[in-house]
Amino acid sequence: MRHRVVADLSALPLHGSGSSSQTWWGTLAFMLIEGMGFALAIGVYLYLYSLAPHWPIGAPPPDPVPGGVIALLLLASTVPNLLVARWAKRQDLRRVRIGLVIMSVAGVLPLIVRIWEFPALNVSWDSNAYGSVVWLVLGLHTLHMLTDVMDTLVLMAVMFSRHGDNRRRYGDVEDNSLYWYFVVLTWLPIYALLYGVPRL
Amino acid sequence: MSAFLLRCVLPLLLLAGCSGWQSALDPRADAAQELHGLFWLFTITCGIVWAVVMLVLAGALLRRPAAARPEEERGRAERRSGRVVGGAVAATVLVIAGLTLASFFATRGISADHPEALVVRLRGFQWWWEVTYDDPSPNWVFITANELHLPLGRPVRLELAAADVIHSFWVPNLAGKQDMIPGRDNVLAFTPTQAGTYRAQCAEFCGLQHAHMALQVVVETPEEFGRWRATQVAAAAAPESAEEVAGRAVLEGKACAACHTVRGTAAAGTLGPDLTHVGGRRNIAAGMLPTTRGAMAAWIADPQTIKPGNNMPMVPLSADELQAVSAYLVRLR
Amino acid sequence: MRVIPAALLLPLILAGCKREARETRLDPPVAEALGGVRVMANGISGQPPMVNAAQGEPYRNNAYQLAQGKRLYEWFNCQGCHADGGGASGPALMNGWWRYGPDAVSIFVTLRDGRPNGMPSFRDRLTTEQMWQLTGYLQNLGATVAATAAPSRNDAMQTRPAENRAPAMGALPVSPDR
Amino acid sequence: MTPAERDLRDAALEATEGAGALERRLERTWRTREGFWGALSTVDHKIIGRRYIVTAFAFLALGGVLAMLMRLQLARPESRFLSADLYNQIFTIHGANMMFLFAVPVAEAMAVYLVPLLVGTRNIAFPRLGAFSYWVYLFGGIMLWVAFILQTGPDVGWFAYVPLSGPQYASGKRADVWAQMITFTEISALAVAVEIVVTVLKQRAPGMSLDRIPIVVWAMLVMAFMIILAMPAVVTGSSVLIMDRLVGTHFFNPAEGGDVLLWQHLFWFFGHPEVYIIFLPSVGMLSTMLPSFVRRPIFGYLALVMSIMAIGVLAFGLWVHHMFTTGLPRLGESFFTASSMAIAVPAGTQIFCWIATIWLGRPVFRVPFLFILAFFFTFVLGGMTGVMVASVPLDTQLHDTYFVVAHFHYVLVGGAVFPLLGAIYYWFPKITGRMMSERIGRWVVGLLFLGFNFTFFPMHILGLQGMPRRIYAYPPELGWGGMNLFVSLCSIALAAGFLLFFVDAVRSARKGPPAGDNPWDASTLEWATTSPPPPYNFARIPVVTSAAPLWDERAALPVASGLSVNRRELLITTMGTATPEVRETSPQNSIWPFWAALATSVMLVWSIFSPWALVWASIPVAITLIGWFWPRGTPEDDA
Amino acid sequence: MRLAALPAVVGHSITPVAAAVVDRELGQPWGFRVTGWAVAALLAMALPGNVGAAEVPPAEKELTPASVGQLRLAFTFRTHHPGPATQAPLADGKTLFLLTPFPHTLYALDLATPDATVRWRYTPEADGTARGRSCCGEGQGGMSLEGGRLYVNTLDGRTLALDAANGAPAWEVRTADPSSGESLASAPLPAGGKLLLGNAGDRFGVRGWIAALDAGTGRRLWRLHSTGEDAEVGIGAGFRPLYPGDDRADRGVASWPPSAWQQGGGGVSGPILWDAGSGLVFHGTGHPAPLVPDQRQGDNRWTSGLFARELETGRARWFDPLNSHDLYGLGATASSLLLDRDWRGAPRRLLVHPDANGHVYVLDRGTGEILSAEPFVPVNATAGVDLATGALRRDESKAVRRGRMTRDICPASPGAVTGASAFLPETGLLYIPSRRLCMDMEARNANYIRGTGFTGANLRLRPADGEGQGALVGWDLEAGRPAWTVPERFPLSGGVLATGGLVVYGTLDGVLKALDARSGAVLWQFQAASGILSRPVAFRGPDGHAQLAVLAGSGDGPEAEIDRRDASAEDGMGNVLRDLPRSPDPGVTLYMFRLP
Repeated sequence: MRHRVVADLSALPLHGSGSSSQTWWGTLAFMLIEGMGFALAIGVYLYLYSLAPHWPIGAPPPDPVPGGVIALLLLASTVPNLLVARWAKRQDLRRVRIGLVIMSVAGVLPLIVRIWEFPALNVSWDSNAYGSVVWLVLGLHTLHMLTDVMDTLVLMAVMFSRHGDNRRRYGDVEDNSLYWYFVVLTWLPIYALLYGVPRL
Repeated sequence: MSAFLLRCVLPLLLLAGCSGWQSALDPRADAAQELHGLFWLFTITCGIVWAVVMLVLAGALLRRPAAARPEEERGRAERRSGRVVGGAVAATVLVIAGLTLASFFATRGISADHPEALVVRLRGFQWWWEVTYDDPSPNWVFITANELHLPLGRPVRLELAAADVIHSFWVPNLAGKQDMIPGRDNVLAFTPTQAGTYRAQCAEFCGLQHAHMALQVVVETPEEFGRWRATQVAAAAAPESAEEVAGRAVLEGKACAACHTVRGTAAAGTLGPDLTHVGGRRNIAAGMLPTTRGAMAAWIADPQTIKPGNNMPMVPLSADELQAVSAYLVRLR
Repeated sequence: MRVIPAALLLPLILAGCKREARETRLDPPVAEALGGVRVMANGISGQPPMVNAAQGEPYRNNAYQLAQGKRLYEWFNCQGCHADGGGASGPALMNGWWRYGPDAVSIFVTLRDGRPNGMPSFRDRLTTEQMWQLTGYLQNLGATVAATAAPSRNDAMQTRPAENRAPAMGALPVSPDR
Repeated sequence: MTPAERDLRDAALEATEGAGALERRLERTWRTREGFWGALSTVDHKIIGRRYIVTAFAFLALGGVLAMLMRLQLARPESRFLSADLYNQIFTIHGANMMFLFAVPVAEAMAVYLVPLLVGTRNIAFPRLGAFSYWVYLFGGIMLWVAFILQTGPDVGWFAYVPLSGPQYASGKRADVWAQMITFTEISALAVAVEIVVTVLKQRAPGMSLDRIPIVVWAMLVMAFMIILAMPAVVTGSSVLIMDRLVGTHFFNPAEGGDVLLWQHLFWFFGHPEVYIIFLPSVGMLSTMLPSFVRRPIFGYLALVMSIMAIGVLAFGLWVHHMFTTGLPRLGESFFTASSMAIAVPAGTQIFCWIATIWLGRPVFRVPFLFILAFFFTFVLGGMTGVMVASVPLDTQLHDTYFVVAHFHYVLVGGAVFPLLGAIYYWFPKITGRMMSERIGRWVVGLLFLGFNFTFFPMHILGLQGMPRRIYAYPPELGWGGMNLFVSLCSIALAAGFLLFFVDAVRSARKGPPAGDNPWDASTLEWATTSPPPPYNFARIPVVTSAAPLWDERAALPVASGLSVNRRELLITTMGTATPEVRETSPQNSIWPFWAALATSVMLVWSIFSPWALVWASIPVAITLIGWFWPRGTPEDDA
Repeated sequence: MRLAALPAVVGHSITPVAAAVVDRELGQPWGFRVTGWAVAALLAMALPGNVGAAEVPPAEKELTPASVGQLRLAFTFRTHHPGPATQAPLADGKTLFLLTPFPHTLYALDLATPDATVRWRYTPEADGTARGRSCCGEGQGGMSLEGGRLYVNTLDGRTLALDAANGAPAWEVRTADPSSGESLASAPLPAGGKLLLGNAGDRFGVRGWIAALDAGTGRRLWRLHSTGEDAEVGIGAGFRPLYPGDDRADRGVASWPPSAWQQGGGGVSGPILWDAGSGLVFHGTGHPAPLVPDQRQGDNRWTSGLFARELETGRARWFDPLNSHDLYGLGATASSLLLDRDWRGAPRRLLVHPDANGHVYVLDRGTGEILSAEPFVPVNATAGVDLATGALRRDESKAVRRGRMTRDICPASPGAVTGASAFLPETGLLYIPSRRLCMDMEARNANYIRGTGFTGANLRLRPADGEGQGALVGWDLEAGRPAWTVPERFPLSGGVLATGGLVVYGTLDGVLKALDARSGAVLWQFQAASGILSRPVAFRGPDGHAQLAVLAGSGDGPEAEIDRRDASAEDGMGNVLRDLPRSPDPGVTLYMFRLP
């Protein structure tokens, strides 16, 4: 088929950020998938809750302290998270490196606290359906924290490598920051669910 | 066109002629009757809709529009088509709404529960049915298996439960199906309106022998039912011949007694069907074999060939023992 | 390149076939041969029938047979006396301690003939095949390492980790005197 | 590499290097390396899409063999041809295979192949994810079939209802194989869905505003969103099923506060949308093919797009109609009756629009169009029986009988497979550069149409006569024998049709007459490039000026120049109006998606046997993923 | 915690006595003595750092709150028998009789000698299969002493009479058949020249009975069942039904599904009481079999209730269905007391029965009329007793159905009380050794195979809300409420001894305690080397000093073979006894204490 050139795209910038970046949309799509996963896990929780004559089943309500500490840690981590995204937008390599180190620590800390959160549920996954579902919900969130922390660590390594100073990498840092918000934001309703519902 | 006839009219004729002892098209109880009416309402409505669509499609295909038409005429045709499509969509909405209402009222008509209903508890096992007739006085409560007797014209309330996995109780001639679900209770209510023998079959896949899990429903006059019930409550008949006495000894002394109950003997196992009146039932092995002495012997001799994977083991018996025990069992009427 | 996956696959195929096959019917001669255990004079241990080994010890390794054993364990009232960890009137069977020996022949003979301290004989209640199924299951129940074919938990009250989670090793602490 | 080379654009190229230089340069940039490793590392959506399609059809053939075995078994009452155990495995694998290894993947496969071409871009978004997705899908399918050969084939039905599939009643690893096969399929489906969403939203050719998107692309987009929203439900379900079986959780154990119906809710919350995930792409393909054969644009573009979206939304509101006999509260059931029937309205709207298109056009009776006609006949009939099973009271008679078997085969084969086969005939020339045989094609349509209807129509009656589904044998005295024998005989015609189709496809791929760029004189963008398309799809990105660009710009296709030729580069446009936004690089070929898929597969298979797999086998998964994402210093990475 | 805070002394009383104990090995298969040193060492292991000093009051010969602190361990007698010791020793001044668990050995210890030599020993023939028949905290046979004769019930179903002086057997009869699951759990009751005894075996689907033997010859005089037709139950003209419905004929058949009564349980496994004044005997009947209620719809007469029968013929006078259609396998075999005292202002002849269902029943024993029934432990399965019908007000949410799990049923099977209670007229208090346990119960299908368990339930016990899994309840009979309770860490299984203003009982973790009968304050305690499941006994020794004897031995040695990781082990006790310390010396040991 014959062509006639009607436009020239050479003047367009290379790589966009935000909604003109593919990875941003990809991250959003994965957040949708995983958000659906969380919604379903919460749905399972509420479904079993609606069936049970007593809730929690055969266990005292979970101890909210470790989870609360995690909530505080996660909320606090949004500050460096915000900054690191801003620095990435400015393509400030030095600050982005520092920010990623902070974010790695901020990601690992709640994971460490989580070691105490599982026992604080006061029930084992194989005790009854209540135990199963709280372990499921908490495990799912832990998995997301774990993967994002891994992601942050790898990204940090990349930023310290010779590949670091690159617009794509900065875009990745921004998307990683976006995903961390997702991890933080999903924790709040889950926290309310896990520790609030058994006390209703 | 002949293809059309062949493919649409012929099956309809087939349908109309469909009757049988396990057929949704041969209703013998109020619930099935209601569903039967609804079925034809839906079938006829949908058939008409389908035929109309196909006719219009045929028209569209057979039409020979002018090769080139002026622009404005084409535009008119588009607009006209738009109106027709809009109208068709509106008609669809109306038909759908009508059918929804019809099924809603049918549901209301069926689910009426009668306070004086005969209560029968049914439990689905892999792969047979336990039938318990409830009664206010406990010594009139009895258990049988794979056969349900119902008095004609009396409302019945079947309480459905599962002993292991999900089963589904379905007597097409009498009512729609209802699942038996572990941990949940379901109820099926209907009133048989015609005497006869109907077949029920498990309709939810329940493992290896899902195919061989049938139950017979005998709808009989209240008098017959009362007689049957009195027979069932009684303990098993005492053996008469020497062979039957030997048969009872086999039943009590061999593995049979560990799983089956024959009231009036030492056999009081509860894992398999209650055999107190097994000889009076039409079938054994959940509808697989007739209750004859030969079939009984064949079944006892090699249940795993007849119904592979079922929970009845192959108990090694001598030929005499097999003879005796099958003779005894078919006598238990 | 192509040989390696094939070589990996072959043992898998053999293992898989045995572990997952469902033999619902045992030929009567085989069943009879399976009853031919030879027991030592004290009633403990002995020689299993050759046919069991020839068949690849299905009652120990086959998931279906083990599941049957688990079903029979409950159906034939083993649980009533023994629970799993010892009932009101029978010893524990999950702790790996066996009064009359842990091997298949001993357990089989226990089931078939009973034992003097109250264990009844199931000779006329179970078939040979069923006794082997139970034997295999009991060996898994008291195993320290869970077999891949071991059954999972029942849809029932949770009382202990299921067989496929190696109860005798257990998530719970074992007191030193065991 | 000189700075000038790094930023070589096609605008100036032909002036400096002469004609054909553009294509040469692009070819070098986008090509797939040759040899074994090159084949494993390709990220070209066409190659992956082709593999996907071929693999899916291979699974279709295998599933068909199982179907024939079942028909052989059911031809006679109380037949002993297959044992109960084998039959249960066969019908389970037939269902699971057709749904999870054929129907959904083939829809994705068509999307992977067609969507970038239809929207005028050079490669799909996240092409490495596409490669990963394919390998995971392939390994999952192999796992299921190998398990079947090892007598470990799932035997709990494709729906795997607990407690039959639960820890107590499904001994061994059969049910786990089913559950992990689901996980494999879901991972690959979700990956493709993300790719499709981003490709459609951000990579459309300039000028392809929302109202100019081909309907098939709309359908694929809605399908992708449905996958994203529905598949997590079954992943959740199958994961907790495995957890129940392996680590002793109690989600489905009523004794410990679990519930067996929870499984059905989770499964059908996915399972019903699944039907539309299969159906919508076919509808889209049909809508896109139809104009080529009636020689006019589709009638009611907006109505069709809205219908597709409406189906996508409504599909999530009617999962309970698979559970009408479980004894749920009456009021809820009535609601689901209404919603289930409501879906007939958008479906009907589509039918009416297509008929209007035909009415207003001049039909050309080529093979794809014949498939479309077969679709009308069967799908509308299946839709009518769908209305019947949507009614709660009627469903209590029809549920789990052969009536339902007939119904969903009418909907799925009539509604999805017939258009799909039409689509294969239609796009085959684009994919291979050769035409399929028109003569054999007519035989295929004829055999399939008659074979299908004669096979499945009697099943309606069998169901009404009381024949339940999933039985491996039936007693002779019920009188189902004659009709079953008839069905089994007719299924041979159906199988022959498929066989002929495969023969034609294989033969035509080698010896078919060359097709040329646009053999059907179609209007959409994929026909603007060569057949088969070059690795870069379009030498210059087309600029879209109407909904039927190739019909409205017959003289010369407007295109845009200026993308790099020595670096994989795409054009990103805005979501609504498709205005060019930025240039974006597209990743190079990589072997890492293959390794990652392999590592993931090892993890999933291992986790059938031990929960520790998730700990230990996640290490290679992490390593391969790092290898995948670690910048290599290629122009695409470092630009 | 509680132990350490108390002034009572443990162990310090041992050393002086230990010197007096002769270190002598008897070389008997089950019994030999240990030195005081060994005991001290065992105690040191079992209860470290618990020795305190206390004021020693002047010596007295009576066991009183004042003197109890001076109790000294006189000697111990180890039988090395591994089983659970549930039968209290008997003393007749000069001789102490000791019956070990199955396989039984009967010891007669001479109290006149300082080291209590074995005067004679008797080992009845034992049928080993009976070992698998004892269950669920029921006893293992028992003995009683009357007119110089010792009557013994063995677990394996023999009843025998021995000369108490020399152990010479007088007669032996087979009364129960262990092959069907039947056993004898309690002691025979000598009453008016007859010997009354009942069978146990509810868990095996054994039909319960009570029988009377001729005490002189062992000949069976009558035997009447707890289920079946009226003639077999002993219901006739003399029977005065208490509630409407029970006046109908053959309730023992008609209140069961067809044939179910044949495996219906209702064993008479608890103590039997005789009221010589009225010539009536009273006994409870065990729970109906199987545990799963769906397999035995109906009221399940005459199980789980109290019978009054005429001694001469065994004919029933009245029956109180305490746990009609017993849902939880409780039975009504817990021990009762016959009291003649004022009740709400009028003198009455009472029968006081703390029942497994958690209520103290006060009955008029002449008519069977229930005067009061009040709960003494946390109860949620029922909301009290309707005095007009005698029926429990059941909570529907705690109903048990096949295939379902019912959670948090209080009290748990086998009941809120299993050991014997005691009463002191001077305090007006009834001392109930209670079990504060709840359970999750899952009813399953029960399959009847003769001689195997016929239960159909999974049980998983758990502590009730509040402190402790057990408690000694000081129950104010008149007020119908506890005057005080002493919480115990583990459920109380043995009986209570009330004497001279003291309440003495042992616990599962092996502590023998003496409380002030008025206040419940712990005055004295002693750590035994094994758990105590039997009732302590007090008597005056040949030297005129008060003596206290208790048999320790919880049967949790290696022979018990209970794996407590299984929550359903021991009928669900596995779940609550996980942290019960293992006994340093699990064998059956007699501890004899003496006031100096």
